[in-house]
Amino acid sequence: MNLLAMTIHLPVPGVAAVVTAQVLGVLLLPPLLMSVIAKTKAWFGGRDGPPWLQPYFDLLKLFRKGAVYSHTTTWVFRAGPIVSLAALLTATTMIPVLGPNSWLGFKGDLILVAYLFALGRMFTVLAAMDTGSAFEGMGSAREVTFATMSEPALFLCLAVLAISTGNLQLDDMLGTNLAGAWHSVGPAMLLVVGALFIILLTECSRIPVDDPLTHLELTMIHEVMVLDHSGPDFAYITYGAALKFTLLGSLLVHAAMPQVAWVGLPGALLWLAALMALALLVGIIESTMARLRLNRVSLLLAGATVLSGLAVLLVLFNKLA
Amino acid sequence: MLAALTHPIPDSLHTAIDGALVLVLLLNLAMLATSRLATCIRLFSFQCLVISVLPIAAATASDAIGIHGFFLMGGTVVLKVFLIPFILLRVIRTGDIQREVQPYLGFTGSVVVGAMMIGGAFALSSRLVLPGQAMSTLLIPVAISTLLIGLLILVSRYKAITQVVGYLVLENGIYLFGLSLLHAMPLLVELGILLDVFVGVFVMAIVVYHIRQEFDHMDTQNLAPMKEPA
Amino acid sequence: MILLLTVTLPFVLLCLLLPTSRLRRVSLVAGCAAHFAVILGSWIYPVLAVANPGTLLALDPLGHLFVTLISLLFLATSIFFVGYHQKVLVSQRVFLACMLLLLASLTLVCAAQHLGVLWVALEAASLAATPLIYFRLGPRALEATWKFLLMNSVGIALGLLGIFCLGLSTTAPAPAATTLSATTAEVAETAPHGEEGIGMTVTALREAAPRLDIAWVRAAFLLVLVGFGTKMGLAPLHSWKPDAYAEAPPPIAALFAGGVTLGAFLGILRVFQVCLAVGQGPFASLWMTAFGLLSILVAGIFIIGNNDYRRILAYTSVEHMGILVLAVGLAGLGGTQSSVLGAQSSPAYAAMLHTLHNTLNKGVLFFAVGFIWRIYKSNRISDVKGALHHHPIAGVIFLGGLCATTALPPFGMFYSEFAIILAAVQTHQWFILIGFIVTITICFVGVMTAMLPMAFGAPSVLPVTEGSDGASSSSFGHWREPTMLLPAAGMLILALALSLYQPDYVTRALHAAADQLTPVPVQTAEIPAGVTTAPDRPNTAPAGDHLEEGHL
Amino acid sequence: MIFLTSSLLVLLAGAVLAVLLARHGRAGLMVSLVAMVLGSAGYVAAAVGRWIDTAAPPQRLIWPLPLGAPTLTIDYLSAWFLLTLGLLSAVVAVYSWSYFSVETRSTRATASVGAVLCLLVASMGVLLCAGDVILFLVGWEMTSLAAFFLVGFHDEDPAARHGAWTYLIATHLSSALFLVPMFALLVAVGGWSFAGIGAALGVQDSTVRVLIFALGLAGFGVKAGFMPVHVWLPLAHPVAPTPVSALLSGVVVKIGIYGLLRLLMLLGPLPGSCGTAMIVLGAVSGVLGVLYALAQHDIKRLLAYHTVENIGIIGIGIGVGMLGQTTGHPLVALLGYSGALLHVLNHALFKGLLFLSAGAVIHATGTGQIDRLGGLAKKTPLNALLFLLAAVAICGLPPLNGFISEWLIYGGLLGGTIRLPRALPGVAVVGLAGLALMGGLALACFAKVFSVVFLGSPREALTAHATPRLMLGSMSALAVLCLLIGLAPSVATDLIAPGAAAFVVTPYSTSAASTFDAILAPAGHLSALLALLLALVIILLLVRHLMIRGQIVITAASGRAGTWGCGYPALTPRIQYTASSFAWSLIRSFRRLLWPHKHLVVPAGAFPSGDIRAELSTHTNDIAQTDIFSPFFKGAAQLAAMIRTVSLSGHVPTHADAAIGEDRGPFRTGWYSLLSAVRRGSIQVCVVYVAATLVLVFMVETAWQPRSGGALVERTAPAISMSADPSQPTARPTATRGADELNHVLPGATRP
Repeated sequence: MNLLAMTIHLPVPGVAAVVTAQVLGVLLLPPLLMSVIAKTKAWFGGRDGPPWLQPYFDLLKLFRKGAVYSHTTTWVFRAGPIVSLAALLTATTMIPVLGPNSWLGFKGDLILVAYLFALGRMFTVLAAMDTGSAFEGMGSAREVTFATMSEPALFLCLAVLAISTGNLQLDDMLGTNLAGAWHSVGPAMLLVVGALFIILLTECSRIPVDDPLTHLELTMIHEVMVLDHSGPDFAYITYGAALKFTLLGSLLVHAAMPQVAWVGLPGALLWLAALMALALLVGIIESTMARLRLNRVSLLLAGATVLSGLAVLLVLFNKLA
Repeated sequence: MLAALTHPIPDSLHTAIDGALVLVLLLNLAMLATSRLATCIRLFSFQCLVISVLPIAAATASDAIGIHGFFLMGGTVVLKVFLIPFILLRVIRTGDIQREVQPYLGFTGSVVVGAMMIGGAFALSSRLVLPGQAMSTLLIPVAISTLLIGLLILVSRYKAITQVVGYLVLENGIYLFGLSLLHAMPLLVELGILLDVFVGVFVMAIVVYHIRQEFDHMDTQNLAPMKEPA
Repeated sequence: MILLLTVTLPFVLLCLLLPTSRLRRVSLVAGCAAHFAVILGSWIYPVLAVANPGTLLALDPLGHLFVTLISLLFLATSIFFVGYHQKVLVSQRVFLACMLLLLASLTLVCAAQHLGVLWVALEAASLAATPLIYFRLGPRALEATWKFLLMNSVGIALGLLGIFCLGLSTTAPAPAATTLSATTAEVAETAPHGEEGIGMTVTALREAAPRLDIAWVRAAFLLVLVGFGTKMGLAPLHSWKPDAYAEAPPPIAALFAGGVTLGAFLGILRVFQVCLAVGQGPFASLWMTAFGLLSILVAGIFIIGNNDYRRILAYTSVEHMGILVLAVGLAGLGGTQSSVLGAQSSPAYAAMLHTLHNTLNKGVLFFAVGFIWRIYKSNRISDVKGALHHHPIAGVIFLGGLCATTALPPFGMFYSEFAIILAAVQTHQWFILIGFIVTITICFVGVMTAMLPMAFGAPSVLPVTEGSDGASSSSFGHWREPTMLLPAAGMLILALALSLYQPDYVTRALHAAADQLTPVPVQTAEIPAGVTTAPDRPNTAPAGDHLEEGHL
Repeated sequence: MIFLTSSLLVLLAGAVLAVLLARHGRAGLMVSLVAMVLGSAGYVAAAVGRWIDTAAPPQRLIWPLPLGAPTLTIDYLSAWFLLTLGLLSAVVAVYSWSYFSVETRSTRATASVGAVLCLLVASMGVLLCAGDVILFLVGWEMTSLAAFFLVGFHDEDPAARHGAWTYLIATHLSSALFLVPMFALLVAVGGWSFAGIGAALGVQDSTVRVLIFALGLAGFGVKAGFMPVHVWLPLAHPVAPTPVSALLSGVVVKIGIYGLLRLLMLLGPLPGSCGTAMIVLGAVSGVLGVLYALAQHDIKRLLAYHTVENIGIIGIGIGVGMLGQTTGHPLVALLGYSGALLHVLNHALFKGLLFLSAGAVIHATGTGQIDRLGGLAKKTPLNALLFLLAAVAICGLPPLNGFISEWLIYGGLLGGTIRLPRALPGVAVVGLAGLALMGGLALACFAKVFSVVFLGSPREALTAHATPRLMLGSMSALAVLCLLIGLAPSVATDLIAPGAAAFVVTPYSTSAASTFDAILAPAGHLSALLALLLALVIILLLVRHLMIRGQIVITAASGRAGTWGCGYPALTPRIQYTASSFAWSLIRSFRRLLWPHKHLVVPAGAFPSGDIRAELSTHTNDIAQTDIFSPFFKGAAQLAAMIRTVSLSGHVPTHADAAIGEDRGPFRTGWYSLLSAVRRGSIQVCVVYVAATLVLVFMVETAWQPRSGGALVERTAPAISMSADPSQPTARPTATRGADELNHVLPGATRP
């Protein structure tokens, strides 16, 4: 059976404890990163901000509540958050998080990851459209528009990583394998990291693409799509957004820091720190920049595509030479 | 028979044949010039008479007077000189139309063009090399010009009956041409050809008659309403 | 042989003499049936077809094939005509008798070995066909008749001139050696001199090929091509066709498209055979392909946007005549059997296959149009909508005929046209290839665009007709007559069957006819082997080619 | 083989019986559809038999067609397409029963449609299993013809007639202008049978092979619907009866792909430029196809454009395969070809399902206009689920089958970027970016369709009939297949491997098989992860269920407290976001590709009068149609009319023109009278044609021999030949000359 042949990169001697620690660590971390962003923004705003564990409290509160469903909705509305989160959780197994290797990676998993994100997006959009609200429709339309534009950029970035490492497995394309590429075509790698960062901001609906904290539904993208969700559903959504940030952030961190081996506890701690730093960076950007006008967002995303395309060119040219 | 034709032709006969051929040419021009249908038909009849004498001349040139020539002459005389003109004249009489009015090409113009055609025919046949020896060097040019003038009549006249005459003149040209290979065509076929011409004219006359009935005269200008749509 | 030629004549008399129109129609069918029976018999008992090759009349494979097709078409048409039963304004006696006379004269055309006889028969066919066009009476019919008569007469006169030229070519004296190229000189040396004149039969001319004067043969071919081409309806000599087809009743038009034109085609083929024998195949082929391509192109141009479906049918006939001469032309250009493909793709075979299916398809299509015309009483396409709903069977036959005539598979013309294209590829005639493909595509688009709306769509309002039975004022009373359906459906089924399953004897008959149109070596038997090394000598035919024994 | 032949016989018998039973109620339809199901089952059996009995030889039929006896053969490629055909047509047959038995048309019409369906399936079977050129072409054209009649089934509708006409003309133009000459070239090179052609082509020089490929791409591309020549698809698909649309999009279009693959198999490795062209063509078709789809308002038309997109994806796969083949990288080639092949089946399944589901929507509501629909998920929940599954599949999202084939193609592209030499990785990157863009756009498009049609509340008061059980049952079968392939991709890849491998290594051997199994092995990992995905969905569902503990409030249907309207209390269904608005932001972004039109009616003045209603609508024309094909056909018709009427301006000279007047001199008068005579086709002019032709022929004949001074004088003048060299003696044996040149242009063309 093929399952047996799978390359499961578990630490050999035992150990369920380590595995459990890894899984729990990854699963528990995301809300904290949101907290880091919130705290940063509060600091820039001269406020104290919510407590560090506020995101966890929110999730717990939501889980304890019941749910309200509009009579216009169908099962699609209820399936939306579940499928989105399930897709993200599945993607978690293929992205190197705590450690140099992913848990269930295989050759060609990068495409599955990208498409799992898309699956989640599809169901979020459908759930939003199920309410029949014009606002949520507007948000959905923007979501798919910007996702469409960021998709080529993502794939071009992945192509750069694949070409530079000669690998089609996500964890093998990152980390130390990239060291040579950073050495020979550093500029291309910089471009990739830049593009990945823009993609991260887009996918996670952060400023300058989207403002998660705005109160004007007409200008929202992600937040307006989930207006009608409540209770555990909304908890799934909130948690999913944070998890997505963690996953893309981890990807970015692994791509940007090829010298680090990410092994053992030091590796884990370094990873934690890097993600915190990334969250800090996002928080700083959110505090210092305003949201772009919607039609400028396409320009930003086109820019990301161009950046990654340029990176591809550089890498290919390097290979030819 | 081939040997017979290659036999040198006596001078006097030669002159006679040439004279007959020139007469044919002149008759052609006359047909082009006349506006009266009856005259035209009579001219044609006379032309046929002249032409039908030629095989006899050709036959006498050879050692023996071939039965071939006699039959051909007889057939031509009966059909072309008498029967066909008779039919056509009858159609004219019942048709109550005497003249070709306003042809595409005027009568003078027709004669001029006809003369040019004769010139062309001579020029063309000067370049032709006739295998074997024809009864006269004039035969081929006269045949071609008769043919061309027949076509000219066919094309430039409105009256159906004139077109029939034109066609017959064309046929005469071919007949003259055919005289150059009297031997190759068995008699049966020659007569068949003549008969076909006759029946053809007969049918044409019937159709012409119908044209008269339909339009009260035989002007083909009334035919041909707009055909192909834009 | 004699039986074949004369079998229809008693029925001609019957048609003229019998008192009631019903009996006369029966005798028409009987005449055609008798003729067809004799034809069938001649395939089974070859003695009925065989005659001495040297004689004036003999059915060689080519003529045999053609006369069979013509006879079949006449039989179907005669049956169809019984049902068609329109108020005949022209004297019906003459009309029916002319049909039989036409059959008889076309039989003579096919059987004629002597070119003079051929000409006489063709002229007779023209004359017998003339009253058939003048069926509907009225000025337009008259014009069509007059045009047909005059153009055909002129054409046929030119044909006669051409035959005379061919005759002249036989009287060539022994020419001086200096004016000759090596080929003719050598041929002349080997040919016996001083013989009696060569007969005008095809066989005799082919046998005497080395002694023929090539220039006159070429002139003869051109004259015959233009002359008989007029009768066949090649562009730009086709102008009588649209008028005649639009005025003659559709079944009669079928006779023209599938029968009379074949006679003229055969006339051209006879002279083409002589051209092949004297090594002038490429020359003749050039002109034939040129006329063929031009015909298809002109047909296409005149089909596009035409609103008269019977005129469109006339142009499809022009198109198919063009395809026929094009195919034969390719045969002369050297498209002989290829070593890879075998004989079944040679252009001559394609031409014969196309002839076969042209006749069948024309029957189908014109009969179907006969139905449509009876229902709608209009030649205009814009008046005809939804034939498929008015009359499903006729509609299906019409669509079948349409597909067949535009060479869609599984109909046989597809195969023949593919073989033509293949031949063009094999002989590297790229211009012909492109020209052929483009022009038939234009025709296809034109025909389909114009004619498909006739079959489909919401049915248009029918004109109220005075039904013979008084009560039914719609046209639906007539078409139920099985005598109309039988030949139409029969021809369609036959065409389809022969396309899907071509029995061996049909293949053999087509091949035998095609072999007569394939370039053969010129007198290889008579020329010493040593002399044939001249580079420009007509070469020996590929292996497996039937020589003179291919015919007769 | 026995399955195949008996299937064909059953289908033909079904067609004939249907026609015979046309007057007996629905018996004709029933018989033909039963025959179709049986025939399809036979196809599947024949295809499966290919994998079981791997040594089945080609079978020559003793069945003389006019150009010789044809050969039937099933190789892995045929078998794969046969499987696709059998699966979809069986489902469509069952669906057709519910669809056509509620048709208002006569039983005669429905019986005939059944018969033509049988013929369509039969001719496609013939085409797929043809072992030689003739049978292939016959199957090809008969497929077109049968499909034409089916598209025109609703012939009372002018749009249907136009669609059918466009289809017929497009498909015939493609085959006449490109395929027939291409096959003629092939036959001239290697004889009738594909086996012989394949052997002979191997030694041909690459120019010839590229030429053949170009012709084949043009010809097959029209049928497949690659971008500039796709115009028939959006015209024919929407107007056809739904089962026919499903078949058209699912399999008829695919035979273009089959033809292309068959040709590639014969041609062997081609220069890199061909693969490049293929990828670029695929990317352009895909992106433009999905963009046009996004701009559509009619659901079936939208699906038709998605067919163009998916053909583009297949094209990219084939292109990758070709590049891998050219450069000798089996991994790249195998991934590309197997992705393309799997996408053929996948697309047949999910696009068939989409069309059938859309048909059920139209059946239920009577309209296919997306913006008039809404909220159907409540009325036809199962249909909504099926549509959603198919939509997820067509967007290439896991865990459905569309993802698997796209995954393979992505793998090929990424592998290509890594492994291909020279500039070819750049080509792969283009394909990669195109495919990614397509994925995003397809998601947008199907989010739009599904949500506007099925979600929210109804936009108009349309009565929604229940969907017949048979329809739902047949569609469910397709959905199950989609899920099956999605969750157990290795089953499909195992079947494909021999077919795809045939491009890389022929003959396919067991040793090669193990190599390729290794390459395709990750497909097994997908199963595990997709299973994990499903498990997670279930776990999350359970968690939510446990946490909520029944505390669910569903807002009242009174509308007072429905969807949160951001403070606006009077939400109505008309306020919902429409499909047009949903797509507009994307369309606007790509407006320089799509050139959308916007119609805006604005009420004027401070107090607009009541008779002007504000209105905003958008539509997008197909550029290929409006700017290429329509003008071309119009221009051609105009040119023909100009030639016919002998006039440049269309001015028809009248009799009045043909008389000397105040403003006309003799020359113009003469010219007019000549024109008038020509146009009237007067008898004199007709005779002039004959005479002029004769003169012209002789003049040309004389003029073409300048050295000999006239044809009639020079007795032995060389005959005119088509050869460019006038000095070439014509008496030269043409047969051998042809062969010589054949050898020159197509070396190896004539062999002993």
